Amino acid sequence: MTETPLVPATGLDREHAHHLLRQMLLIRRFEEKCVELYSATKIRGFLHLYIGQEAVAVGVMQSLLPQDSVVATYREHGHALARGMTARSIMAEMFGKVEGCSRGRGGSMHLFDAETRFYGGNAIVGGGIPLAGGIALADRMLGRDAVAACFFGEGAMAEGEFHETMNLSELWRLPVLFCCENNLYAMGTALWRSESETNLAVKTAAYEMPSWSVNGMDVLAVEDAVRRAMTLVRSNGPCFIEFQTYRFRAHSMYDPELYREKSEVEAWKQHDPIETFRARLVEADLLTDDELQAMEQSVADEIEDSIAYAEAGTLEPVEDLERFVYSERGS
Amino acid sequence: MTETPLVPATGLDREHAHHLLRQMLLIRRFEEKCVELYSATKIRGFLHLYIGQEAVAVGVMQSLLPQDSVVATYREHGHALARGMTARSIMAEMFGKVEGCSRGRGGSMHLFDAETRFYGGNAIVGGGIPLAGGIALADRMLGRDAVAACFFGEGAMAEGEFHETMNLSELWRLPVLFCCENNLYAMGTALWRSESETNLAVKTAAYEMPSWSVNGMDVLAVEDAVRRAMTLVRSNGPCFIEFQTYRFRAHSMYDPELYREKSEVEAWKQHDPIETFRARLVEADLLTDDELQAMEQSVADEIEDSIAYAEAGTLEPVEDLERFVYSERGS
Amino acid sequence: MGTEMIKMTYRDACREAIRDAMQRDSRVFLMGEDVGMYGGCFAVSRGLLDEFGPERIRDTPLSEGGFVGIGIGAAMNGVRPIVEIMTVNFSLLALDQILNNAATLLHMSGGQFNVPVVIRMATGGGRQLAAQHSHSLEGWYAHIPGIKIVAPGTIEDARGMLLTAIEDPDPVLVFEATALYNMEGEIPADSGAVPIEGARVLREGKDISLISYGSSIPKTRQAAEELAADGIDAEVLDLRALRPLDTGAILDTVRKTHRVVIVDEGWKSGSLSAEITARIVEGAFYELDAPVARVCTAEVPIPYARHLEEAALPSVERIVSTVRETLGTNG
Amino acid sequence: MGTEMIKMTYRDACREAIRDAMQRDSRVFLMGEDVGMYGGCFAVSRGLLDEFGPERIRDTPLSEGGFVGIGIGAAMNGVRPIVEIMTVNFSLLALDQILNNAATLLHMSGGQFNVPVVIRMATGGGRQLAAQHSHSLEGWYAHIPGIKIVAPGTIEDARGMLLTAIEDPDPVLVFEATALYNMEGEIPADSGAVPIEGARVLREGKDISLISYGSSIPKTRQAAEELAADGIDAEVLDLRALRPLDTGAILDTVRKTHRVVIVDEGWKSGSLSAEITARIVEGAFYELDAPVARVCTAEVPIPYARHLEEAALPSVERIVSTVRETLGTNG
Ligand SMILES: Cc1ncc(C[n+]2csc(CCOP(=O)(O)OP(=O)(O)O)c2C)c(N)n1
Ligand SMILES: Cc1ncc(C[n+]2csc(CCOP(=O)(O)OP(=O)(O)O)c2C)c(N)n1
Ligand SMILES: [Mg+2]
Ligand SMILES: [Mg+2]
Repeated sequence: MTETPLVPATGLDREHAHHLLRQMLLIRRFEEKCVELYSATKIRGFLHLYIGQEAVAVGVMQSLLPQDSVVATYREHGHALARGMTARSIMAEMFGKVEGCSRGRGGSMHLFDAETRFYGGNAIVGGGIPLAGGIALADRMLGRDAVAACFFGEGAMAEGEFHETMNLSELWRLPVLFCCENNLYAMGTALWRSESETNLAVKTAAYEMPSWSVNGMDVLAVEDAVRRAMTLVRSNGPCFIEFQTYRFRAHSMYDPELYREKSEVEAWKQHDPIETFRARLVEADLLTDDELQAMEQSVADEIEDSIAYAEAGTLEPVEDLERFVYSERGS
Repeated sequence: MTETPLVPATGLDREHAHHLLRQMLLIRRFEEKCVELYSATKIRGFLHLYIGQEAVAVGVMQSLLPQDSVVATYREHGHALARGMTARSIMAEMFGKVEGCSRGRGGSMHLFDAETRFYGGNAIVGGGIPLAGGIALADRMLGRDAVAACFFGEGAMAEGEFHETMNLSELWRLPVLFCCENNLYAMGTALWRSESETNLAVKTAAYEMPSWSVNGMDVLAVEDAVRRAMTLVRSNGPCFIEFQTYRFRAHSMYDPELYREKSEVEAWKQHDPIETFRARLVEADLLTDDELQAMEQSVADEIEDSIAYAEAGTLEPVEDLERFVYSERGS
Repeated sequence: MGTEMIKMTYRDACREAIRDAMQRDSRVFLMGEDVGMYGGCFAVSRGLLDEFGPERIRDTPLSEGGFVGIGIGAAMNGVRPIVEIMTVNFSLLALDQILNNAATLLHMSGGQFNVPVVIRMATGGGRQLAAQHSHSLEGWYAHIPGIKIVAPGTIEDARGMLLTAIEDPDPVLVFEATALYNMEGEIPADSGAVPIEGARVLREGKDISLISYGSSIPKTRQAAEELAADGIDAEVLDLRALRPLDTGAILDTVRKTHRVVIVDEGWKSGSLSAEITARIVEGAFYELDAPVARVCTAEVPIPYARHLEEAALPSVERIVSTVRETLGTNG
Repeated sequence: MGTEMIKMTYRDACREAIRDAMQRDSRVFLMGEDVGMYGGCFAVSRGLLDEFGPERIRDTPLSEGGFVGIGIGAAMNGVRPIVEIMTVNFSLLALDQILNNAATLLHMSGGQFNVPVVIRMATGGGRQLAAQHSHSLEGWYAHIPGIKIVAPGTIEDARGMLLTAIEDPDPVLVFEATALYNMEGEIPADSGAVPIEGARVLREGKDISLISYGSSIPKTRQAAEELAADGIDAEVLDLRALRPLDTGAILDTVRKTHRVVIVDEGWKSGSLSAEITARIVEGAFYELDAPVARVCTAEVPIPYARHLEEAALPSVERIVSTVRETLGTNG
């Protein structure tokens, strides 16, 4: 990875710093628990972990307003939590309970929440990208001051739907922030083995779209870049940001990781977004040991609570299987 | 259009010059006849004329060897003729006769010819582009010294399949010459209304593919650019050339041309690829009036012959309708 | 009162419906390739750009997957897009968006996000447009839960069903029959929205039931007239909606006549006619006096040559002779 | 001699078939997402990269339309691609290439260009992968003339059908059942290529015919065993090939037992079961002692929650109870 110097934490608002750290911690611990629950067969299906990439979702969401929308992928626990969906509703979803954010119908890959304008949870690589363009088009046509943040991996950039949407979004100046999380692999396929041009911002710049690359392991760098981009998106039209990041875990629970060296993973772990941020906060006297411990405790409590909630949840009655294939009358 | 000075004809081999001119004339007169035959309801379905763009097909084909392949669109009479398919087989095809190059099953949009390795005639915009990549992949894997020339309009560059193929071709270094005929319109949609970046070579350069723009109204410029590109394609991998050209006629026989000014069309006609080339040849003492007249006559004869052939052709027996849905045994 | 009749074509009816819908509801807009400046590839939207302006009559680049996805996203966020895909053949480029997104989002999100999009496209053969422009896939689309499928076979329905479709909370695919655009007829001047569910008996009869829809309706009606001249009294049932399919109406006519011929322009195997047969077997098996018979399209890519295309598609003669065979069978 | 049995899973059988085919014919190669370094998303191709190298085990970017099109083009030009699409859901991104190109090129070119490509994909539910990874569309694909469809439901067929498919001159789509990859069984060590056309009776019986294929085969067999314990002697017909459909074998079993239950994991409306019903009605109407019954998947996007997914898919219980109902009916 590029050895970008981290943005210094000095001068950061203490409360905000804690907020960022806690959000990242919540995602990390939540997913660590998911792994256990997967082994215990409480969670099933595909489970894709976000561990290592937390700084991206947390950094981006800081600039989003309630009227803004989010479109994410099957690796979206982090985005859902950072957007403000409850751990309860997500955990219950993965337990397949009707109290889950999608009534237990979506599972890990399909988290939805109308209240926070979280439009999924799309498991077709690239499939959510046009949706984000459409959401933004509606906002623009209705004169709303709202943007859509669209998350996807670098692998999605080879899909035709990505390119079609880049062109249309720039042509129509749709208020979308395209957030590419470049974790260097699409399942087992390294970027350089799948793209003739590996500098991703070059691709989107070829649509005349303002495009940047940012260190995705640094929550402050993410936050800062997005803040600036959002000004442009709200006033002008789409932007593209590549967040350079890394997933520390396997692609999914089925992945034997034959395609990368342990040493590469270890090297990236040196840039752990949580650990490095914690260290900076301590150094800048913005975090004490006690505070950290209290934070860990509150995170652990929140997760335990979510598990209890999920366990206590109920199964959707089988008779409801065909509900919502179409809208219910009067709705 | 850009006012590129024309490549001087001086020093050109007389026979070759006549060859180029005759090919362009053949295409032009052939299609002028098609219009009449369409009005006479001898030709039906969609009919897309190439008139105005003749320099592109003729210029490109000069660099193709027998083992090379061609993939074209629904606007492919010019490519088929320039590649060496007979006027007879094309005319019979449009008459729906079994003597046609596709047994009368394809019509104007689906000319095919195994002998000249003409892989159609594809009427899905962008649909032929991956095929060209695949044809080239097979050539490469089998160690053949062959390239594929792939023609498409600028409108096709908005399609996802185009982008997917650019990336794959460059990544795998497939021997394809991508020939974009930028005639400024996709049906009624002007380039600037459909692409956020209108400099087309910029788009393909973003795949690291060597990319140029050439005056597509100048057969010598086309020929020269392609000759050089082909060296690269044969030895190295794909190239992209944008040919800046214009169609003088409507998109198809149904098009009322509401989307462009007559004056724009007239301005482009000043750059008629046939007329300007003829003038240059005369000026360079490479063409006499008698020679031109003889050429016109021989072209007219060839076309008359093709019509007679098509008229005399037969209809495929209805009992054969289901032949070739699958390969015939022993074939 | 209310009985004044006006003359219009099926094409005009489609246009009037769009105009009406757009006048009634400012959230409605039309988007697709060449719907604006060009006036629509089949001239359906001619004139609408002048009336509604480019924000509401949106020309798109050639990007079927992209703009259908954008339409879906926009529909989820408060506007009412009518997306035009020129022909059903090109809709295959958007099938991912239609099936994986439009059809699943409401159910998968546990009822949170409905998709009130209308997708219009031309379908079917009969104009010698060959194998990439002539297929009839609406019956095939009817397999997909989560979307609704309508196929107007009359001028009144071409006008009235779109109006209802655009008010529906769920995705509706409207298949306009290419072969019917020029069909002219009289409809009540005040005819408006009609249900998008439910079949209709177009002709009462007692000897046999002809079940059909879309492009086959005029042929089926004509066949019924010819049979009537011969003393055979055929009932003609126009399905109108292919999903949901009106099983009740199908069974009713079977119970009345006890003999059925289905006329369906889809390729026979796996066409809608198969599903209709299965429902009759499941619901009225003991009412049948003869096997259900099917008049479908030959299982071939539709050829260009007129005589072959005619041989491939359902024809009045084939309907009449199939009816005679079915009546000749003893129950 | 020839009776030595070896143990393998359905997954191993798929792998052995690819290996065999590649060893026999140097023109055969495998391409798709993560078939190489990763070892295949369902581990089918694990180990093959080491054995055959990256030229013949080709990892592709995420570009389903592009690489399927490249496979088609390559097949037209002398090599024998096996293209893997991870699951049938993603194949929708390649449907344009499959239907508009692979299925039409031979016929449309008047018999000149055949397309010997094999496209493999995983299909079906049962693993809680939710609505974008669980659908069963092979019966739907069987509607398309010009392609062949096979759906191995046994280990022997998983191994043997691919070998024949790769030697076929036309496009063959091979649907591997996700739910069966871990199924283990014994097959003759020397078992090899088997026909890709024709159904097979897996269990002889006289009371009722169970017609099925693919993922439903083990369930259907088990249902037959349970019924046998109750004195009901069911015949089990494995269709094996969905296009062409073996009408002869279907009618034969109907003529033998006079009662039919079809088990098909497709959504009921417009599923293959409908076509089978129609063919029975057309060919053996008077042989039926009871209406044909169908056990299909509920018409919903497949949900994540296990109890809902189980309720949606065909089950042994549902097959058994449907058989009982059908036997309870008087002819
Ligand atoms: C259209 C499609 N093709 C293939 C897949 C299977 N698949 C799931 S995730 C994935 C890799 C995606 O990589 P990337 O976009 O970089 O995201 P990441 O998983 O790294 O977050 C693949 C190939 C899919 N879900 N959708
Ligand atoms: C996938 C697809 N979408 C739409 C069409 C209808 N259509 C045929 S030609 C055309 C315009 C193509 O423009 P361009 O690629 O610039 O080629 P040109 O016609 O100018 O030669 C369109 C929209 C089609 N044939 N295929
Ligand atoms: Mg990635
Ligand atoms: Mg053009």
